Amino acid sequence: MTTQTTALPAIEKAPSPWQVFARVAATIWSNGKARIGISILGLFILLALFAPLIAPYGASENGFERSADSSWEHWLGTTAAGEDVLSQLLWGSQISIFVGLVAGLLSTVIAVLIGLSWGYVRGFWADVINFVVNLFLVIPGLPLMIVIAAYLSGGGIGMIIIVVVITGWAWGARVLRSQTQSLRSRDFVTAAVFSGERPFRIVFREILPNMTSLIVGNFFGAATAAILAEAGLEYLGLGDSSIVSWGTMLFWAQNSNALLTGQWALLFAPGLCIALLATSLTLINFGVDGISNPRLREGAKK
Amino acid sequence: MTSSTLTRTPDATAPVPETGGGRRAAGFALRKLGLFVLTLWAAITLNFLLPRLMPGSPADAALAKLAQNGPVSNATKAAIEAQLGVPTGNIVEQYFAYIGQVLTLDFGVSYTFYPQTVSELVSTALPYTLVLVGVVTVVAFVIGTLLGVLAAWKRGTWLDSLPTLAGSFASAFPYFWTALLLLFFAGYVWRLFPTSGAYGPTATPNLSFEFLGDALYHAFLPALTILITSLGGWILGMRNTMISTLGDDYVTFAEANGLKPRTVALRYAARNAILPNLTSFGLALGGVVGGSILVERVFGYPGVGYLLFNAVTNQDYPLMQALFLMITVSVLVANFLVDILYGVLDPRTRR
Amino acid sequence: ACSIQITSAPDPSIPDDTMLVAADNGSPLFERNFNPYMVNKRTAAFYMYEPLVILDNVTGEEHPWLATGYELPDPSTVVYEIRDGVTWSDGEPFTSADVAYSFQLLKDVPAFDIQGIWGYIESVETTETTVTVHLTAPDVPAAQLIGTTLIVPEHIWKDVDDPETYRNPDPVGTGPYTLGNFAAQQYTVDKNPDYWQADKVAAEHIILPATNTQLDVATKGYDWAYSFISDVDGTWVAAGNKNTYWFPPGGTIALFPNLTKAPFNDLNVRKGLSAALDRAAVGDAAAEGYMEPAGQTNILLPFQQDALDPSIPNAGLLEKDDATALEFFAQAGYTQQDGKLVDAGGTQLSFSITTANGYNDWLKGVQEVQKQWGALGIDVKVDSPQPAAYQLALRNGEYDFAMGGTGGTGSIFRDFNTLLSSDFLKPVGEEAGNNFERFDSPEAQAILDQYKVAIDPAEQLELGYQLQQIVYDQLPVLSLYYGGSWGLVSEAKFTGWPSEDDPYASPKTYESTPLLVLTHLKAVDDD
Amino acid sequence: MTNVQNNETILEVHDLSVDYGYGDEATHAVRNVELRLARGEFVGLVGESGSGKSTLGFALTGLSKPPAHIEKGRILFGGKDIASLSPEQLREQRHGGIAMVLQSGMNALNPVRSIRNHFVDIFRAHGHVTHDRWNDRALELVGKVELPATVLDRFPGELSGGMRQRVSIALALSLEPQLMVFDEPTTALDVLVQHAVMNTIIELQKAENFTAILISHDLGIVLESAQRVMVMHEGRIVEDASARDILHNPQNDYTRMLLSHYADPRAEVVELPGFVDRNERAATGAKRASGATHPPTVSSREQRTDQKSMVVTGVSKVYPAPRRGESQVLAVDDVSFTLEPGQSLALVGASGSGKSTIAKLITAVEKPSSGSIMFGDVDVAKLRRGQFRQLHSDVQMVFQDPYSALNPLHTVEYTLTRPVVNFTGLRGQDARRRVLELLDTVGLSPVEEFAAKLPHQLSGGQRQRVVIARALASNPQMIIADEPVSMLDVSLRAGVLALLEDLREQWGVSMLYITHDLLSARVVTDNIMVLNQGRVVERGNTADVLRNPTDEYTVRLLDAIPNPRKDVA
Ligand SMILES: Nc1ncnc2c1ncn2[C@@H]1O[C@H](COP(=O)(O)OP(=O)(O)OP(=O)(O)O)[C@@H](O)[C@H]1O
Ligand SMILES: Nc1ncnc2c1ncn2[C@@H]1O[C@H](COP(=O)(O)OP(=O)(O)OP(=O)(O)O)[C@@H](O)[C@H]1O
Ligand SMILES: [Mg+2]
Ligand SMILES: [Mg+2]
Ligand code: NI
Repeated sequence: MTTQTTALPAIEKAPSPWQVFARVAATIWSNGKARIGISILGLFILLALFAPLIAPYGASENGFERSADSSWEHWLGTTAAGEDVLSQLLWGSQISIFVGLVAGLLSTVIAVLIGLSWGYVRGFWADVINFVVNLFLVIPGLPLMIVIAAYLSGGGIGMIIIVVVITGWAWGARVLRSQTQSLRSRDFVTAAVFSGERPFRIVFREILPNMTSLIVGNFFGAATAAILAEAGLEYLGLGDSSIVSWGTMLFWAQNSNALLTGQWALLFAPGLCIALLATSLTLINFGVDGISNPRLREGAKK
Repeated sequence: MTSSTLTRTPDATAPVPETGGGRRAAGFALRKLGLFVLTLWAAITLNFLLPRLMPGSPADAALAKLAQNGPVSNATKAAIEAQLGVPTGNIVEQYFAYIGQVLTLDFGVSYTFYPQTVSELVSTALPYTLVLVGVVTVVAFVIGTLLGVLAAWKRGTWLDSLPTLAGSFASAFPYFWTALLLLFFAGYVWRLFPTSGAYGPTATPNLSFEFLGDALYHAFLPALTILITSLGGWILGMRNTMISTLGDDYVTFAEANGLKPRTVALRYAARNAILPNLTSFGLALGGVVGGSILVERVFGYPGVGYLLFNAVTNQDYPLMQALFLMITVSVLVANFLVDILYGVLDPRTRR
Repeated sequence: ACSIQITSAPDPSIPDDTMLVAADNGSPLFERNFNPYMVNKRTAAFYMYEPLVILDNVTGEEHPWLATGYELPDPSTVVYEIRDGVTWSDGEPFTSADVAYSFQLLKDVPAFDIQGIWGYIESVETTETTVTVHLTAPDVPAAQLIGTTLIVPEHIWKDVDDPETYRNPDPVGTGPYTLGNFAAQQYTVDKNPDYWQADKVAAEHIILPATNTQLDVATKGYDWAYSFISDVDGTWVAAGNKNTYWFPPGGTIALFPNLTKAPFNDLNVRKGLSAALDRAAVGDAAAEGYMEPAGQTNILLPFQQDALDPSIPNAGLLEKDDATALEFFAQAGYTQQDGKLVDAGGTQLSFSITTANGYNDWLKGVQEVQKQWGALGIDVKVDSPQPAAYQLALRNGEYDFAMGGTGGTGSIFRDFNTLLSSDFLKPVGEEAGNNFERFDSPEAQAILDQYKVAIDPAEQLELGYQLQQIVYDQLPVLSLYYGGSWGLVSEAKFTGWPSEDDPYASPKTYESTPLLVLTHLKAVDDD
Repeated sequence: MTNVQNNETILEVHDLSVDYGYGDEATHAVRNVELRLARGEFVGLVGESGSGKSTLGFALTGLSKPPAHIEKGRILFGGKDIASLSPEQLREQRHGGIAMVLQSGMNALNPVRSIRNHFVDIFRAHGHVTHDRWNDRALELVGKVELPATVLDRFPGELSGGMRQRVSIALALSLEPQLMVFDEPTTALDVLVQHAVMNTIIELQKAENFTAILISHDLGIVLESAQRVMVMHEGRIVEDASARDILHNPQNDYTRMLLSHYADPRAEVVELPGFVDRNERAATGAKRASGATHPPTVSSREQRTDQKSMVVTGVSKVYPAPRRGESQVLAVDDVSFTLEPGQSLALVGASGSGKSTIAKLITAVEKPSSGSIMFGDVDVAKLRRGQFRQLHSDVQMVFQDPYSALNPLHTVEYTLTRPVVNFTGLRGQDARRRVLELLDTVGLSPVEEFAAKLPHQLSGGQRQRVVIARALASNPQMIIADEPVSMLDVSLRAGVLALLEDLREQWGVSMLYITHDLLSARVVTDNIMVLNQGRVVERGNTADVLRNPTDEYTVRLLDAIPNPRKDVA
């Protein structure tokens, strides 16, 4: 009984980010749809990582026959500028995935920071945040994107990421706020106040971890939106058409009339890849829904 | 005991006569209104600043176009500036002039489409967008919601997985990509549908059946694109909320009382699940006025989205300002209307 | 290419005497504006209103039009002889008073004076058959410029209250066509039966749709379009309908160095950079191999062959030669180290090339340049702001290198004047009207001043040689390749289109040169 | 007792087992249940939380939803196996068949449909009431559950919990059932309302003569109304006997244990397992028997000399109107009291009487609208957010709901370490030692093992102990316990109460004990305050007040306490 003074095992801390991650990953993986999604995403990430090894040619290596049909040298044919479509597709995956993940991550981080403080603070500051978020919600998204893109032109993918993040964080912040508000009324939050915790710690150690699934969901949603937004911006010619991404491939496909010249792969392949990547994220989100909504997770015990 | 989420509802909440509640309510409304006005003002100001943050002036944009055909002289620039009525005066003067315009709803003359006025341009474009995007948004919401109800009610069967998966896959394609393919095949290869415009090339807009039929025919492909790409969101949203209402006790109780499955599905589960979806619907409706830039671009559809694209790429401040204002206000108003609708549909918020 | 090849399927309801032209783009609707002085006018206004003189920018030839010709009794006076027997489409006769009125209108409404002719004109006098323009200063080339002004009927325009916003919905002109049906998505123009050279006009009607995507152009039986189309043989020509094309050079695409900045102000650096360029490859990348590399002379070949200085080797065309390039760089103090071109302090030569977003051929060209210079160890970045911002950067001189077009006006003087004249010089940060590279050479200015007052063609030719020498030796810009004039035509209904064999005019569908084409075509069934 | 037993069997259950899930992960919620019900019987089904009562109820009514499924066994209703019915047949036979009033009857109504429509939906589904009689029938039904006609046009959200519970009973009744299952029809209701609803059910059963199953974890309530009682434990029916036999001659240990926790707080002497009556104790000087498994240790606690008392004077709290158009709520109305060091004070009253609000006021969670609250020389009402720590090191709270009071993601150790670090300044191994000591104090051993657990690995009683341990971590002088046992089973209650009592006795911690359960107030407090609509209506020595209540409200509260021994005895 009572206290031992010797040989105390190491102090166990709150679940480390890794443990949380592992838990989230396991829950997501347990969902069939999410498993498919993760597999597709994983495949894309592998392709992107090993693009330098897999891609038969450089991304903008040209000088091949223009608008050629598929052949042994060029499985998916060549572009009007004489570049290898397959190589562009592989290299392009780097940008699309990078934009999706980074923009998704950034807008999630902003949404979390703002959403949580918004949900936790009261009075004047809550009004201020409310005002700012509302502003970003009512301001038209794509036009705002276009204007910012025009303003920041020439910034390459960094610019696209900024644009997507600026126009994309507000929705997440709103969702996270309402969740924060409902969590902050839970007893354990009040209990943390009684434990002498400071507001910062309450928000980030007590409330935040309980929203993991929501945040993860928000991340995948934002990443999907970012991938589609990148493609849209590039297609409108407002991105940086000197880089090779799936979006710019579509832009050039349209520009060089791939439909007329019969360069099907040039138009189909990037579109399909975008859709597959976006779908994979949506599928993963199904798994995330499972954690956030216990009712969807039938059979599990409390 | 039951579960950790069980909330205790005090039993003694019989309404007590009002004491000073009226004044508080008035104060509340005033605060709300104040915030609304403040948001509106900020949005209006932002709409003013954003275009001006873009480097280059409207004249530069016009010149750049001309310069592609050969050198342009200084005189040309001066003439163009004079023609376009490029803003004069410092930014503060411009701002006050602009506020004046907002208050009188007179946005002056467009730069890009000089000498057409902004109201002229908007009033020709708006009906098409409102009809096309508006109708499709509503239709997509209705169909998507119904499919979502079906999917949730039959969850675990193919009626669940098919619409859910197909919907989310279809909405994962970039808008313009779907549009391009539809246009190419249905328009150019099979020649089933017209490839551009809102009505036949020689028609003049009127309200005859012939013209309306023609207009519908032209709207079909763009409408289909928007439908295909937006359906998935509604299906998923509705399905997920409804699955959670299906677990609610009043649904179980309705079943225990032997209500017809249809009644339970629609009047109990779906009826409650639709409420949260309304919020997204409000935002979507508000976005209608902004049109669908990508789709209108691909189909050469003369709506607000196309106009907006032109305005932005040509740095047409007056047009941009008017369109942004319209979009902002319509989002605000749509949300307001949805709030009211919420009150009608949900007695809990009604008083 | 392969698979689904959509062929051209002309609308059977369009008769043989009617031409379908992609000349006017609505955005996406047409506005009924035929005021010829407005930027936003309908393109067909050019088919209705005519100038005194048509200057063809491709051939550089002048065609007397509403004037039967002009003379310069002295370098500051131009006398246009007005054509007789021309009537307005409402039947009223066309007179020299109309010409004077039109000039006066541009003075009264400066916004209409897009060419800035009142920068040269002192006063205008008329007789029954002539219009005499007194210039503010001796300026021979100005005669040409002034002559391209479109002329409107005084009897109609004098009653217009506010010409500045007048949209001229029912145009009355002297041109070969009058307005037919107008709808927001398409309008037609009909042949003017009383046109002064009506016998030469073959097409009875012209249809101008508001939307002319490349898919439309290739598949809907267009007779004439002006547009760069990728893989033209695989698309436009393959679509059938007796489609052919002609892509004559319409200007020179060049790299503008910012001459106010080091090291671009060092001729050796420019020479080094120039020698490192494989111009043919850049042209191929930009225009899919349809355009030739441009010589370092600011002269369009082959049409301006006569103006070319024969003493310039290889017609001004410079070959890529890395060894020479490195020699020049060495003289400028740059050497190659570890694959990098560095200055004495070891810093890599590094700059950016500015081009406009959306000008895709330019972008492809710039990327090729980037590759070529990069191979030499130069760090080249590509900056592509929106067109408006690009234009501003160019005018303000806020760039290192910029992609741009030069020449191609059809006038040798103007081609060089806009490129080299010190008149345009402005400090960096202020907008220069031309000479964006800010080339400051008293020598060049002296030649230009002399050119301005030279009436004798032989003297003009000689001065032109000297200007070419300057461009060739001092590299104010680095020419790359010719910018194309992208004429797509169908011989199904009409023949006699300008072509390589019969290069009588630019294949453009806008401005006044189409008048040359429209009065040159023959209907197929007539033959 | 008027028994209309005609012995006609209406429901027969053979060897019924219900599982949640399949295979290894399955929860066997109901195991091998055999039972027979005759027409007109009123049967009680008791058992602790999670013993499978609701699961059985759902199975009987054919409402089991995945993942629940009938593993084996048969349910014969009127001789027919309900498993053999198609969904549509099952639906049709709900009229005149088995009706069920759900455990969470408060949430069993569709929030967006008026009460009238709820009735109409049922009439329309079964067609047993003709269209022209819909209104009359609905009126008749709400009348039967003692509701006014006006409720028909209201929406569920506009009714109180008790009214909603009655509406769902009326709805079930409208099916004209032969058997009605009431699943905890009164949990989550106020004691007074609970009492009234139970009376209605009993009256109805007598009048309509349907067979009734009353599910409850409260043996007292069941014994008050049922003739026959089945006791469920871990999915099995462990005892099935008449009410009288259960009370006087319980066979099963578990049943006996349940019974032992009932006593009448008005009695002269109240003794519960683990508790000797306070007055007796005072008289004899005997220590109460310890409820905790280990005697508490006081190693790291110095006896405090600077004990402060809480002085509350004339405090009122007005909440803004919960919804627009409604009036504001006067939650606490001019309340004064003093809590001396080492004293324990009970705060009792029906739901919504303002008990929790007082707790919030004296812990500075809420600010009073008027009045003063002094803790020692600290003016609690004037504290700002940043100064809370100072107060919370002396005044701690034991939360009502042990499930929501613990962050599900933090281990017990983390939860306890935080206040230790924040208030005592101990770090590292010292802090850990303190945490283990706290766990030991609340009787959670082996301490190391419990320290590493996450809340979901703990039982309700264990969680409640962790919550208490957390409250102790700062060495507080005063503990506010807001209904600390209302969420716990009788079997767990005693332990927790005993623990609280220990703390006060051994450490001189003063305690404000908030409850609506008068019995527990009787055993753990010296003094009592009865609240009604924010006002103190009666106060004094706990035993005195409960034995001789003077206020009419206190009397009603006492009357509402189910007393199994009352009429059976
Ligand atoms: N949906 C479910 N999935 C898995 N297990 C469940 C589910 N619902 C209940 N259980 C488990 O089945 C067992 C019996 O639960 P049941 O709800 O029947 O208990 P109960 O006796 O009604 O308890 P209470 O008094 O709390 O209402 C419990 O162990 C519970 O955890
Ligand atoms: N934050 C709040 N805003 C408005 N009204 C409130 C608020 N908190 C409590 N009330 C109201 O104040 C009254 C007293 O509530 P309180 O929670 O103190 O009751 P209680 O005695 O603790 O009840 P219970 O036994 O149900 O816990 C109730 O009418 C309640 O509705
Ligand atoms: Mg239960
Ligand atoms: Mg309470
Ligand atoms: Ni004809």
